[in-house]
Amino acid sequence: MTEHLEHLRMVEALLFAAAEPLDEESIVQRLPGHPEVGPLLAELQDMYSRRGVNLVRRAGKWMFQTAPDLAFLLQQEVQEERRLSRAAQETLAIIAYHQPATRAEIEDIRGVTVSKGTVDLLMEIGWVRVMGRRQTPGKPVTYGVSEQFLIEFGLESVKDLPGIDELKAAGLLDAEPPDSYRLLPVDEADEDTEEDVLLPFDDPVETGRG
Amino acid sequence: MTEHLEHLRMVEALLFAAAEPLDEESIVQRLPGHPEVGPLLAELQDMYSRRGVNLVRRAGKWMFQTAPDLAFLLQQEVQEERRLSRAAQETLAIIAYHQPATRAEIEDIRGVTVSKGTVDLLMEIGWVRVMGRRQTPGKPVTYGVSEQFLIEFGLESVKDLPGIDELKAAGLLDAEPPDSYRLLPVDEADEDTEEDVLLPFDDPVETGRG
Amino acid sequence: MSDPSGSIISFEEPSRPVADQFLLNIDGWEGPLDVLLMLARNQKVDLSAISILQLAEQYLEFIAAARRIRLELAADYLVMAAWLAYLKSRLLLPAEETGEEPSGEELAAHLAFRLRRLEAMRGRASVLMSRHRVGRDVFLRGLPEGIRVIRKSAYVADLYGLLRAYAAQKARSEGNDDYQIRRRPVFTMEDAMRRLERLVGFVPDWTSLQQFLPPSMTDKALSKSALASTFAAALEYTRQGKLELRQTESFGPLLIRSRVRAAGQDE
Repeated sequence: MTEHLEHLRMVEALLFAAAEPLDEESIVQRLPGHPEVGPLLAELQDMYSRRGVNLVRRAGKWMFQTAPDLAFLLQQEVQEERRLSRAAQETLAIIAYHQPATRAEIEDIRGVTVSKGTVDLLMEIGWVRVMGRRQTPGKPVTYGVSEQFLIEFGLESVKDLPGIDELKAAGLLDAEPPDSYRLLPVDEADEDTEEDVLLPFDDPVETGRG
Repeated sequence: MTEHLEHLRMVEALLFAAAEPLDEESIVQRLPGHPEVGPLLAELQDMYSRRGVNLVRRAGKWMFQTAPDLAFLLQQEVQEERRLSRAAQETLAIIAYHQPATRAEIEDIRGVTVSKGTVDLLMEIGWVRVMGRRQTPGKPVTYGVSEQFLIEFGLESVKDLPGIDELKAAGLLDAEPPDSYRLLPVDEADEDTEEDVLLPFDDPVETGRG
Repeated sequence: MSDPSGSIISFEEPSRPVADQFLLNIDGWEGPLDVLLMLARNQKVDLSAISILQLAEQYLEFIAAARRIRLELAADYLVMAAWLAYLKSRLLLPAEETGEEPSGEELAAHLAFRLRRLEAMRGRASVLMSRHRVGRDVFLRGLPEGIRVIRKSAYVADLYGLLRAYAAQKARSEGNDDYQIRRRPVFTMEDAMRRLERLVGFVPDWTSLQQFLPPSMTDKALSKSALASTFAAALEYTRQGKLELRQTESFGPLLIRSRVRAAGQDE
């Protein structure tokens, strides 16, 4: 009886570790004393039939396999929150403010080429839609924001978007240079970079606002 | 009760299916209702403790592996393992027990230069990783063992390294001998030379000669 | 003495078998500490009860034997030998009252500590290596189905971010005109060359470079610039052989003098 249990353990371990399904002959060959494995396999199959893992026979070979009813566990959908890139945010903002806007117009405003992927992404998210075609040479597609955009951003219509003056009043559009300029006031730079005085061409830019 | 059994099945299925050890949080996240998995794992561990496959905890994560006593059955498939040199074995042990350890500390313990290849080899195998930098002059890189090391060597964490508590208590994991360090245990030293307890040449070692 | 090529056995004294039996295999040693550990093990099983003095003697004997049969010994073996010879003298001589250096006992205790630590690590290494190892003794599932994670990205954005982006974009495209690059007051290299040139011939003695800066430099940045360009100019004239330049200490004053005058000759 103990030997029987030992054999069960062995078959279990062999099947677990095997990199491919095993036929009965290879199992027999590996077991000390080469016992008959048919009954062992049948017993294991029964034991595991109600478990999370089942012993199954496929094309005459044996293998462990996750119970079919639990397959859903093995797939997990993960929702990842991702922030829009700055390019995508700006493109979206320009489309909202200037719609209908062609790609060329967006590029003109941004001063940078707008990658196709950026507009595609915004359309895939569902915030941007094709509005029509501009009746100019080449008949370029024009883009606008979607209803979903308005809902998600809490707007009745794009007319509700604050104007330039309002942006200024809200402090969003002030004369502060954008971060990307990394400007330092000259006096501050002097204190920070005592050693760099020798390099006059490393001069920071002065803000010219009144 | 049925739900409990279902949860057991699910944990079983997840751990069987996973290509690598799973931490409890990942298991919880995948189970419907996110039940507490500690008791489920303990129950499964017990259930499988006498089987050909065991549920074990390694590096704080859970995995199934074949029972150690069945190694003989499975080893025939394994190709000859590359034997580590003694230098590499010692370096590995030193890194494991002294981590984070710098190369200089390893060399201090071994009393010999550690060839770059030795640490590189251990890193290539995946047992050793760079942990950070010591905040001392030169900011040397420190090494420690990897999760893979813990998994492959059957350890729950570095705290479970065999004998680590004794070594620590004996001061043998320190850089310097502890203050209380005495070359000779007091009782072995000559009783009439209290002053000279430390003197090694008082050692009655010659008496041990045959 | 002239022919030490006799076999190893020739110096094998029955009372001191320790050193010799290891010599045959000198390549097998992992450094001097390894040799010491083996000698110590031979002395006693319990490393806490070894005699360091005896160990030092055995090691020195080992080295001497190795040299007698002209074995090439790596430098660290010899360094250890020198250190042990020193240790031996410290242990044998009465302790001096210097107080500065560690006593012989302390040195011996430290060596014993290192030996025990090395032995402990060596023991742990073999314990580690004999553990049931995944892939060697125990095995993971050969056919894992794997757990698939399907990642879905949900983009988050809000009106505020949108407005900021638009404003930043506006500021960038329309605000450029507001920024001007300020011209910083600079005492140019050319200015410094010209200024120094007029003075170089008239510096008989070592004089601080500071003396040659243009006067009335109230602007801090401008005076730094002047120092830099004057220094560069001084280097240039030094290169041309018109000046000598020296600095007697780190961050000390830079001193110059005319080379022509100093040499007392003219070309």
